[in-house]
Amino acid sequence: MDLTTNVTGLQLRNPTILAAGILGSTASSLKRVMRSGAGAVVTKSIGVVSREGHPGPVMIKTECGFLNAIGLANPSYHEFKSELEEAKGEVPVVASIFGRNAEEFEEVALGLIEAGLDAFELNLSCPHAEGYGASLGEDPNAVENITRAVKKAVNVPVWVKLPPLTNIVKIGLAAQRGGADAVVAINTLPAMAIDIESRFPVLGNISGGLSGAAIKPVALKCVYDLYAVLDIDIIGVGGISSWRDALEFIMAGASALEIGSAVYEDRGVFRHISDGIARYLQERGCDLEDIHGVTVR
Amino acid sequence: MDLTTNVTGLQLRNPTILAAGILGSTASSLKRVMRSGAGAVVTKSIGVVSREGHPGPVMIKTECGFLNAIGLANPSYHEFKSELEEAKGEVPVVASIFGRNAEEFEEVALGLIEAGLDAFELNLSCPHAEGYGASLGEDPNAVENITRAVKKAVNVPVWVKLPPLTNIVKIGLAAQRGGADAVVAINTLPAMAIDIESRFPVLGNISGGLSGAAIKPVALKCVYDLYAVLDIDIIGVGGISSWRDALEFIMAGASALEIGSAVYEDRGVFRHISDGIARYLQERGCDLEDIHGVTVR
Amino acid sequence: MIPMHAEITQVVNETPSARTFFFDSSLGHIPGQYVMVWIRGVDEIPMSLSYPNAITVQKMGEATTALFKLGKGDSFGIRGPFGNGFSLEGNSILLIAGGVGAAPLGSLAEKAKSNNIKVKTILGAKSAEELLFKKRFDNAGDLMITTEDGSLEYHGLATELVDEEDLAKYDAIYSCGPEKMMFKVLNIAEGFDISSRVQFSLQRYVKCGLGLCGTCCIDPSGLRICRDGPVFRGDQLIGTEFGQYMRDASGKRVKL
Amino acid sequence: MIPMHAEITQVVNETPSARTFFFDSSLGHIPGQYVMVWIRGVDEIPMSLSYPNAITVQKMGEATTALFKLGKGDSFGIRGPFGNGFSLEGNSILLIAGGVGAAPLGSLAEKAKSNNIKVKTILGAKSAEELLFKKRFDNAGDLMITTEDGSLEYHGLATELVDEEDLAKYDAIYSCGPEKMMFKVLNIAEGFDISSRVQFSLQRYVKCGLGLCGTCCIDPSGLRICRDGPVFRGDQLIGTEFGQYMRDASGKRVKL
Ligand SMILES: Cc1cc2nc3c(=O)[nH]c(=O)nc-3n(C[C@H](O)[C@H](O)[C@H](O)COP(=O)(O)OP(=O)(O)OC[C@H]3O[C@@H](n4cnc5c(N)ncnc54)[C@H](O)[C@@H]3O)c2cc1C
Ligand SMILES: Cc1cc2nc3c(=O)[nH]c(=O)nc-3n(C[C@H](O)[C@H](O)[C@H](O)COP(=O)(O)OP(=O)(O)OC[C@H]3O[C@@H](n4cnc5c(N)ncnc54)[C@H](O)[C@@H]3O)c2cc1C
Ligand SMILES: Cc1cc2nc3c(=O)[nH]c(=O)nc-3n(C[C@H](O)[C@H](O)[C@H](O)COP(=O)(O)O)c2cc1C
Ligand SMILES: Cc1cc2nc3c(=O)[nH]c(=O)nc-3n(C[C@H](O)[C@H](O)[C@H](O)COP(=O)(O)O)c2cc1C
Ligand code: FES
Ligand code: FES
Repeated sequence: MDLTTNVTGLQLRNPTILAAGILGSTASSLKRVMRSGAGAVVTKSIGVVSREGHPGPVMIKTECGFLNAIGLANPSYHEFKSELEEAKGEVPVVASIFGRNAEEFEEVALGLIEAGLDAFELNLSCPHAEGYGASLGEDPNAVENITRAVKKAVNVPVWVKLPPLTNIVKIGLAAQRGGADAVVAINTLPAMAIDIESRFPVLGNISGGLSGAAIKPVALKCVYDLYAVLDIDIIGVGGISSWRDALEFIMAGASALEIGSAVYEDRGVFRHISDGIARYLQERGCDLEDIHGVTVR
Repeated sequence: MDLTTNVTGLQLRNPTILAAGILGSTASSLKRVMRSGAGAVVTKSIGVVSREGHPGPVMIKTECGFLNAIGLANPSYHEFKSELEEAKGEVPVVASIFGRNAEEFEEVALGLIEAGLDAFELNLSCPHAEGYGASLGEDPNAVENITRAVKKAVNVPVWVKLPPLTNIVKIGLAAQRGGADAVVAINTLPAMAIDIESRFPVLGNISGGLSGAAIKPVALKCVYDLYAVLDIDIIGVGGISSWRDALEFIMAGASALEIGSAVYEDRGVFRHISDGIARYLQERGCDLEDIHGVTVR
Repeated sequence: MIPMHAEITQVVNETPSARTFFFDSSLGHIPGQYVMVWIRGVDEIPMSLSYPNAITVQKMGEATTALFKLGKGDSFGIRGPFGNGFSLEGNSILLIAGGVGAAPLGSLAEKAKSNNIKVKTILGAKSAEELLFKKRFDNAGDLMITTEDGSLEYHGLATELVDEEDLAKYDAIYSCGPEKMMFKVLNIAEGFDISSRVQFSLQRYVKCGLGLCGTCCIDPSGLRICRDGPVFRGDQLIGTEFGQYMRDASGKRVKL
Repeated sequence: MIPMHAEITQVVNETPSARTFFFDSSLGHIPGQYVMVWIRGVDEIPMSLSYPNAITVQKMGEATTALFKLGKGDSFGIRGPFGNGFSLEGNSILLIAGGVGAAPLGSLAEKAKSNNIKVKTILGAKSAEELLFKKRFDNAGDLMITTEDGSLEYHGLATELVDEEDLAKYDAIYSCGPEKMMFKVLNIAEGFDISSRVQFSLQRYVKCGLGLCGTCCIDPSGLRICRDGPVFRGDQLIGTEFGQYMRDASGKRVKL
């Protein structure tokens, strides 16, 4: 069964992609994920200067998912460039980048571009870093301008990662106007937990982002709503852990899928999901195109 | 252990409240919930005219919660008035009401007030009924005006139920400006599921609202953020199913708790939660006031 | 739980107005339990399991009409089984079935027989051709038939035959059918002071099937048809809305 | 899993720089597994379990300093145990511990003894008073001590004693301590061609402990200290970053 997937001009051997911030800090880790079957990998989000991230706990497992507030820890694009060069491998590598404004985004993109990456993903959606991520992603003008600036500066596809806002379609349209080749939906939901013994918030940063099974129905609706309105590719992410989940996202309009938290239960999740999709298609004698967005159109 | 709770002037024997739309359509059902230990009950949301609600499936159980799109089915305030009269019982009864605009809200409130209820809860947050609920709750001006109109019309406390928006604090402030005695956070998150066999959205209404364990960390953060800014009472709701959950919400600033989906696993959840809170307080020799908002202040 | 995909393997025309839809998986269930049947794009409705792998449906309105358009190879969604089901008790039992109310009682009769319980059935319908599961009841024990038009056996209502029975001699009695019929059965049973020995399967608007939405609660107990029921003992129904009124989809009371 | 509440029941000053914090619950664990210790309001850091109900901590920076301020009755949060732990093998084993690296090896020695495995330990530290768990190792079998200042027994580095051992005669070797020491041990073991028989417990920045954030991955295998480790066999470490560099909290490489 052929699962070759074209997303924004990139050829993926299958539609599963490692999500940003999961095992994406080093070349060797990215390559290990490639070997485990991913169709593409996204790096940890990289910025202008190095950041140590928030104090711990930075991540906990909850009943139905995970809470994290890593805090955009990264070694800066200066340091990361060599990792990116080493990361080149069997499948496309997408660099996730963040900044405070269009200039910073442009600086990081230009700083990394020579490393030979395949696409950029703009993190306009991280919910737990003041002045970055979702703080910008909430504002359609900021999204449009940042997207346009990066698009102008580089000659590879640009994906824009969206926060799960009530007005996500508005933000998606802004990204499209800015020239985005794809939107990625969604990042984590703002959330928290409290330790009733000590009465402290559990995350070092007080609050963070909810990922995993808990957010799947929310992410799916975002993809569905975006597909009904946008003309560009949509990459689904949020709580995908099985081939059934993946098929739901494809039927809602996702061209490809990013997978993060599910790596916790199963490092082989990329292969298991693509095998499952292949089996489903084979049994029904159809291909990816036949089911893509079928629930919407 | 005394769990008596004052919320907007109402004396509750304990801080657990039946959430709107759960077993709240008839007097006999509300009374059965009172017998099972709730400190107060909220009715199904009632409107100007009778509505049959959305086609089925109207509700399904998901991995980590429930999806519903009941569609504000209700017999209209004309019919419901007699139920409310009959519902008077051991604990306060709060009437949840909805409308298309301030006039409709006022009409329903005035239509029900003679039945002798204890407070109104304005549903400005249902995510799956065009023109109602969250469609209004997204707009701070609409929230302020509707709240003010109902406040003016009636002489009982008015609670405003908020949608889980990124800008929930802004909406909470609008309710406070309008004269709300409390805000209730949160209603369900917009969400959906797709049946990969038939490729249909599973809910008759295509999408609906996510409730239950999945949304607890999101609801908790909303309560925490609201408590840091508002002066009025906050009632927490979303995924509360154990006394530990309840304590997290109280520490985040909730004066009382509404419980919905957890009734599925345990009809005795109200008693189990208040017993658990009492045990916790007793063991530590403190009372509700000592822990209220302790994580925030 | 997302609805299970059920493919129709066979459609049997039981009577001019009722069809049995067999599907491709068998559900472990207690007779009297029901499933929520999702006719995609139309609606989801409650249906008793008439076999582990079948429902028997009377054409009523939009959803059942859409269901009647489906044939072998078509499919619907299924959630369940839900509800409590009948509790099988004693050595000698009486079944009282009216119309499509026979649906959950057919498999109860068979289960009783295989447990060596003596089964007698009073089966009523408008006319001979409307009698549902005649053969299943016949195979399971004694069968008495009533038709409103007199086209077969006793000419009249099922309750007229019940009136002639010494109900006290049965260890348990099971009834499903039009509520007017069941209400009459309850009154007769009260005369024998055995209302707690009669189990009734009720039909009310069921929407969520999960016991949460509150649509199906009965007055004044607040018991939920969808989860605490659909089967109730007669003593749970005395002095309730049973036989008096029910509610429509909006929650409005409708006189029976 | 929300961190478990652990109340400190006893604090033991093991050495001038290391303290053992006993807490009020015992965790089933394999020696070599670690927990994430949450010093509320400060940070969360990885610590080996030195007993089922204790961690043994060397004062390093912010978090360990804050931990050292806690006493009996105070509390911290604990997630875990995490990681693989040591795999106990054979009939005769050698332990090589440097400084606070003795923390996970103390309970391994005791487990080995109770399994009738012959245990020999080479325990090194800066000075006599910095020797950790001398008594535990002594009770478990043979103990050889080295101090850098010569204040007790052999004057020099632990690896100098290792150099004099016939490593081939041990079924398995376990090492924990400064990476420079462990790297030397690996080189010696390679000389005997038994690197796969040596298990090393590595220390790298561990943030999530869940195997997701990617902070702790080693080059070039991409193996995660926090989940695939912290214990690795020598043959897994040959030709890797081990002994060469590690990464700081931002992911930047730092030469060892
Ligand atoms: C526990 C239970 C078991 C049942 N078992 C069977 C069975 O085995 N065979 C069978 O033919 N019928 C059974 N019914 C009745 C069946 O559910 C209705 O006939 C069906 O829902 C009608 O749907 P419709 O769209 O075709 O009709 P509509 O035009 O929607 O309505 C016709 C009438 O059916 C009833 N009805 C409609 N929707 C519902 C609903 N969601 N829940 C309950 N009643 C409804 C109402 O009284 C309505 O007036 C059962 C009902 C319940 C509650
Ligand atoms: C699996 C494992 C088991 C360990 N077991 C023990 C033990 O039993 N006893 C013991 O005393 N120490 C142990 N450590 C080391 C201990 O985690 C660090 O000493 C501690 O985190 C220092 O924190 P700090 O805030 O006091 O120091 P900081 O001032 O933050 O840092 C001092 C140095 O400690 C290291 N460090 C800091 N934070 C971390 C972190 N989150 N993860 C790993 N290293 C860090 C870095 O090398 C840093 O340069 C273990 C580490 C790991 C990975
Ligand atoms: C530990 C962790 C770190 C993350 N870091 C980033 C990041 O650096 N940049 C980003 O855009 N998203 C980041 N995310 C969000 C994920 O890429 C993804 O959008 C989210 O987790 C939902 O997908 P999932 O449920 O499959 O994990 C992170 C998520 C987790 C759990
Ligand atoms: C079946 C169902 C019906 C609901 N109906 C209403 C309603 O009529 N009005 C309203 O304000 N909220 C309604 N809600 C939302 C709940 O009151 C509550 O805010 C939400 O379910 C989150 O709480 P929970 O996780 O405890 O269920 C409904 C929720 C469910 C599950
Ligand atoms: S149908 Fe929803 S409670 Fe019974
Ligand atoms: S510390 Fe997060 S992956 Fe190891």
